[in-house]
Amino acid sequence: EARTVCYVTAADAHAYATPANEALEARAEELGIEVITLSQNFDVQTGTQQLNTCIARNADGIILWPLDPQAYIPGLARAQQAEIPAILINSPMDEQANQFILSFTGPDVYEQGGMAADSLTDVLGGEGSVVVIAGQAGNGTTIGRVGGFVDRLAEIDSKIEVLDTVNADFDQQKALVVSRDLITRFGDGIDGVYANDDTMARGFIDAWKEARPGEPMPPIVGINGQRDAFESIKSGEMYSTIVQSPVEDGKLAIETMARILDGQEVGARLPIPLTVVTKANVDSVEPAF
Amino acid sequence: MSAVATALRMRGISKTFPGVKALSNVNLTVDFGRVHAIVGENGAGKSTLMKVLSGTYLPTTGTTDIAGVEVRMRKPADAQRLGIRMVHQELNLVPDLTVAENVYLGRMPRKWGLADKAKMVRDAAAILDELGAAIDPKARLGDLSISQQQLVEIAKAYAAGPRIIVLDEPTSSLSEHETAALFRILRKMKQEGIAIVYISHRLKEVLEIADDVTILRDGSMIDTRPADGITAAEMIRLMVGREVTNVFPKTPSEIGAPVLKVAGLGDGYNFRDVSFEVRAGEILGLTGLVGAGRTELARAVFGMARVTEGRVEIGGKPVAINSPAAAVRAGIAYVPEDRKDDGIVPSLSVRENISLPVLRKLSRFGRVSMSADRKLAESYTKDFSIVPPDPERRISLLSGGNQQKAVISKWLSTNPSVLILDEPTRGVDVGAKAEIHRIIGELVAGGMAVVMISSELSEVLGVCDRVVVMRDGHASAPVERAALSEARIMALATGEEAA
Amino acid sequence: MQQGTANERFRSGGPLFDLLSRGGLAIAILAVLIYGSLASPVFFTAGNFVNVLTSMAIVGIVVVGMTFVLVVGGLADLSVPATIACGAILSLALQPVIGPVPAFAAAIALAGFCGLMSGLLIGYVGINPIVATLGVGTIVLGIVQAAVGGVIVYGTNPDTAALVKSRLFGIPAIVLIFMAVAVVGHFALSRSYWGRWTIATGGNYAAAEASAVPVRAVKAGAFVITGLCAGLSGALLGLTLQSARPLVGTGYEFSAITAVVVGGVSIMGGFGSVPRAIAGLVFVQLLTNVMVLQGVRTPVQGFALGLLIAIAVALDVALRRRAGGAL
Amino acid sequence: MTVLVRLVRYRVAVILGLTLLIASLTVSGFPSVTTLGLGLDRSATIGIIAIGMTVLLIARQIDLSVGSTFALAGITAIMLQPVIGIWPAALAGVLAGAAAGAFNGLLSVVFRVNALVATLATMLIFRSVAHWLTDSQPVPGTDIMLSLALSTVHLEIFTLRSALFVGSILLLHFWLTRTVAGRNLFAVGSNADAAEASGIAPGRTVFLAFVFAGTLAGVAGVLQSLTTNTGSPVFGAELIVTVIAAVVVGGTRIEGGRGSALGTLGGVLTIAALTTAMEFQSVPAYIQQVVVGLILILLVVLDRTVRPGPRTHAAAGVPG
Ligand SMILES: Nc1ncnc2c1ncn2[C@@H]1O[C@H](COP(=O)(O)OP(=O)(O)OP(=O)(O)O)[C@@H](O)[C@H]1O
Ligand SMILES: Nc1ncnc2c1ncn2[C@@H]1O[C@H](COP(=O)(O)OP(=O)(O)OP(=O)(O)O)[C@@H](O)[C@H]1O
Ligand SMILES: OC1[C@H](O)CO[C@@H](O)[C@@H]1O
Ligand SMILES: [Mg+2]
Ligand SMILES: [Mg+2]
Repeated sequence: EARTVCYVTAADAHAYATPANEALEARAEELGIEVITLSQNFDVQTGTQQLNTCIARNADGIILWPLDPQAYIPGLARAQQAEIPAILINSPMDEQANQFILSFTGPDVYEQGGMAADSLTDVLGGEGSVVVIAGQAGNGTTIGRVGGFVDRLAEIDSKIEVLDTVNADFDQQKALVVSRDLITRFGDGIDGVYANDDTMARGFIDAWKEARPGEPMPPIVGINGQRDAFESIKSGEMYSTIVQSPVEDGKLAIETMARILDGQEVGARLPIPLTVVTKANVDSVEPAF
Repeated sequence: MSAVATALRMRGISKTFPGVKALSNVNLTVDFGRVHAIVGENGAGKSTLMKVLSGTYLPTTGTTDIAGVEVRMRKPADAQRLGIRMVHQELNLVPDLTVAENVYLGRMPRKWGLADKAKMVRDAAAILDELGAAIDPKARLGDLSISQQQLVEIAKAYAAGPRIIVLDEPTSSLSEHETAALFRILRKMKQEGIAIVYISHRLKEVLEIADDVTILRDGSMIDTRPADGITAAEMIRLMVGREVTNVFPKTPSEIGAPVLKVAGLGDGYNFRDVSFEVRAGEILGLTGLVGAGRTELARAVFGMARVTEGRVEIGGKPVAINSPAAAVRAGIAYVPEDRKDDGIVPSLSVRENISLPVLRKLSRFGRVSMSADRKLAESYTKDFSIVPPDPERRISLLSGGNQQKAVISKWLSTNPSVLILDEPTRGVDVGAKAEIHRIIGELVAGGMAVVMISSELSEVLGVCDRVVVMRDGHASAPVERAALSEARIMALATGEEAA
Repeated sequence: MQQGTANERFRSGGPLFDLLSRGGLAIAILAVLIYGSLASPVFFTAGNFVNVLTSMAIVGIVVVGMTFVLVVGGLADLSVPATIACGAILSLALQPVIGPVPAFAAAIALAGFCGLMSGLLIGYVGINPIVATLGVGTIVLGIVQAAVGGVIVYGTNPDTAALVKSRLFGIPAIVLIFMAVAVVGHFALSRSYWGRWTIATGGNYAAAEASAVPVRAVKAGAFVITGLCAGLSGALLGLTLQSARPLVGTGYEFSAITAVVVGGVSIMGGFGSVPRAIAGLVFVQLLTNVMVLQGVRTPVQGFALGLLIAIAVALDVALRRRAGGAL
Repeated sequence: MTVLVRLVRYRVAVILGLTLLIASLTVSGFPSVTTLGLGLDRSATIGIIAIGMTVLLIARQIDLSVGSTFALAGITAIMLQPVIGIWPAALAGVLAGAAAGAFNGLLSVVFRVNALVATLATMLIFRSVAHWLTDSQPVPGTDIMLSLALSTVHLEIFTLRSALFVGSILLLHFWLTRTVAGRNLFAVGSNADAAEASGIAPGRTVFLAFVFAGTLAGVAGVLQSLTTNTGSPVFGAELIVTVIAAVVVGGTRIEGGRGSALGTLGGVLTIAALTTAMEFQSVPAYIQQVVVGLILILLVVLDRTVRPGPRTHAAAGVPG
């Protein structure tokens, strides 16, 4: 009899989430696991309700992509009561959630923030004014990536100054809109850009080309390692990105769940590999997707 | 009632709207146990005065005493607490509640803190019965015809047991039969000592029911007189400031070939198997009691309501009319019964209202020619002496009679061969009425075929060449002018004489 | 009959209101311009105005359509996010199949068809516009997503993006398209018989119907116009971003309604014009621009915008009542 | 005809019944007490807000800001926890909802701003305040154990909030059909001028309706925040469409004057049942949207086109 896993994903139409979902489902099929995919469309409340569905459906396991560090805790607790094992994929939650989950698979987002800070320090020579285009407010990934960045700068006593941090929800179009505003406000004052993912970096690039056609772009650091980011690095529009493969992300989660269903022990924290890519190594690394 | 006491004394009432001084320095005194009529042309300020009395408007200046005590009413509820009840000219009911709930609106009886529905239904039924209205108290009000709603409105005011009751043109959509029933009630109220203010353009009714008459003209009070000893002609002279000789002038005209023929028309509910024809140069009257189905028939002929049987012919050829646009193409025009709801677009100017049905003809490549548009409006404002004679004025700022003239203008702009007028003079003052009759006379003299729906027998008798009487959705054979009499029409309308 | 004395009873009421309500907005725009110039050196520069115009263009095209909807008494078209998405997704998704230009046209046509669906329900069946456009929007968005497998669609033809981003005399193409749409929309509403029908239908539906105005078609038409406008906006947006996700149009309906309403167009119908709506849009955009330049935080911007809508409409209502007769 | 008319009158019940029947037949594991309990719990948030919305729609008003009010109330209830304690903070959250409703009422009654526009504006305003208060970050509450307690299922069916929802909607039914104030609400929504002329104060009625709707959005928001132990400025952003859909599917008209509490109950349950059933089958969200949208349109069209009794010109007109 096939085992059924309930997968509450962040969204179905998103540059990163779509390939992650596809990878997870494909691997599940190989493993002989049936997956019920429920998309929150980036709405936390929808997600908390979907946990209820997973429990009512009496799934054999739950994989949750949390968009908030706290809100899912009662749902996870209820799952535990119903003896349904749950793990987190991609984004972290607060420590209080740990007692209700068996594992968290996904990138070390805090570390990514630090890597981005290092990268920007390299290209700016340790000083200058930068803007940060962050993901969804309150999202664990956003908190980690911004926190890691700021903490690293403080750690190394950097002279890099953050002009402003704005949320663009991991969305290209929102990034375009906020970038227009940033460019209007700070103009030439922007020496560098840190975007919480490559999708939003693309938004800044578009806004810059629109407002200042022909003028040199400030160096941009992104995360994800998307194919278009690789192109931009080659053409000099972006400085660096951090490869974080959605395929690895999705695969690792379902494989971890499979092991749990088979009764094996799993690690509480299972990271996926990260690689910083700049012009120097762009030709030797494969884009993540 | 022993001694006559003063129910109401209004002194020096003025009311200014932006752009209009509706009332200036009006005095009005009404006694308990008497019917006090207020007459005046359209726009004279009658309704405005009553809205001041019922707390809808605050007067710009002036004072009101009720039973000898000066009062200040800021909202209708204040007036109601003082025992003043108003039957508005425009219907003021709640379509989504039942008839009974409407009758008791604002003062529903309670039982254990809850609305006592059973009592409401019982009491409403009794009052409607007394009014001679066969209306189910549990029916949804919005499903009733306009005239039935008018009766509910009257029942509502009466049921409140008022000290002063104001009726603003209560009979404008009532049949003579229902009017008679209403008058019986009014007399009973008089007996009970209630003060009654009665507004009507039907001077015959005024003479029949009123004890005193106040005449308003252009917002000013002209005179108050006892009804005994005043004649209709005298009232008219005071209202318009000059003599008006013939109220219903019948212009002779040559009657030609049939233009509109209706054969076996029915909508399966409101009217069935209706047949008649109208000839060029003829005014065909269409009369009957309330809810006889005339309006529905006219709307169907004009393509605004569906038919299930029968056909319509224009100039001998059958035409399919499924929209007002198709009716206009076929040469039919329709001046609707309900001016406020169906006649005017209040936010547009007189000009824009008049050219509405012919806009396409005034346009080239989709663009409206402004000069043609203006010319059209100017000619009608002049011909029909619309007051004020400014086509650019928003039509909602005109008085009822002038709005009606604009609506008729609108339809003449389409150059129709058949003009259907549904109660064209309802709520219109004598002066404007005579003028509308003159216009209709000129139109038929010019060869137009006119169907005139009217509930006012004297009007029907006065201007029509032939009359079709409707009863319960069925139409009588046309009665020739020579054979017309009030008694004959009533007999057909009530079913005493088989159609 | 009534002459001389009677005429003194009638003074003009309408024009006073008109002057105030139109002048009010002009003064407000002027005030923002002056404040902006004093407060920020960047504000009064060609570059900044081009930016403002660019960010105005996409929503501006929708504003033109939305004006028709409000004037015809159609309350609001809440399917705009869906029709924008329809335009964006299809203009990109169909590119490899039928070529960029046909894809562009097909995307707009399909958005127009979506408007037609709402229009038929509202005009012919008599469904409330809020419900009809919500329902149709949900359905259309779902179908479009299903058609592309529920994922983001990427552009395959960079030339089209270059075209949309190109400039003529320093003005972005997208802004020129917006201006063209606005001019056509203005003349259609104020000079054509269809426009007069639209105003009449919004002013009094029953009377317009009884005046042989094809009210159902006119009402439906306003939604078709908005569908086409939103489709055009969406297609341009898709080409600009070279990617389209289902939620690309989120929020545009509210921005468009905001502009129209701030422009003094009555949500009750029967009154309004495209220039008014655009003036409302200009005001909102300039104000936002000034706030951005001043570094006002996003939440505060939203707060100010909300307050602005409320104040603008409350003032408008007050003025209208003073000018006499509720419109 | 009469069968059809009857089917149309009870269309919500019919659709709900059909949904449950089809889901039970095709979705394995669907018909169970657990599903019912969790389905009820999921409908509670939408349902509690829908109660307020029903009252507002009957009064011919609308509130687009309920989603923002929902967030604001929740944030208030969480942020004040360390200051004044959990229960006073919860009360403060509900009061914040009432205040938001009062603000809407003020705009539409005193300043005469059309409700659609007024609440569009306050939707932005309240959302901005929520972001401003929290600096756009979700705020955790002080006691996660309370959240766990609040989401316990009692009698195998009811959670606190689903019981509250069902109880309140029955009360609303009674209030709307039996009390004078309830009938007056219909009068105000159907013809405010007539109601006013009869001594009912439409302004007061409408104002209170807004306060009521705001309060209920506040209650829902506070419950949501307590059960998730989070006050978030992004909560409730997607609520409004579902709430309006549920109320309208339940037969309440946006044009005012008509509506019922039991209808809303039916509408809320129908949407919850549909969503749950489709989620059970892993139907993608966008297909779910299509189904809900189609049912919304179908029911409204039925309501429009099949009407009991004859057509009269008083009733047959297409509203403007
Ligand atoms: N709310 C208003 N705003 C502006 N003008 C008004 C308003 N109400 C009435 N008027 C104007 O005041 C004048 C008096 O109107 P009123 O309705 O009192 O006349 P009336 O005597 O009742 O006429 P009718 O016989 O046609 O009912 C008219 O010129 C009318 O246009
Ligand atoms: N049994 C009935 N129950 C309810 N309404 C009825 C009934 N019979 C007739 N009616 C009403 O009568 C109306 C049909 O008559 P219509 O309005 O065409 O009458 P009319 O002769 O023009 O009279 P008026 O215009 O004075 O009401 C319909 O609107 C319908 O509501
Ligand atoms: O990097 C990404 C993505 O782009 C958006 O969602 C985040 O959670 C992922 O980790
Ligand atoms: Mg009057
Ligand atoms: Mg009639």
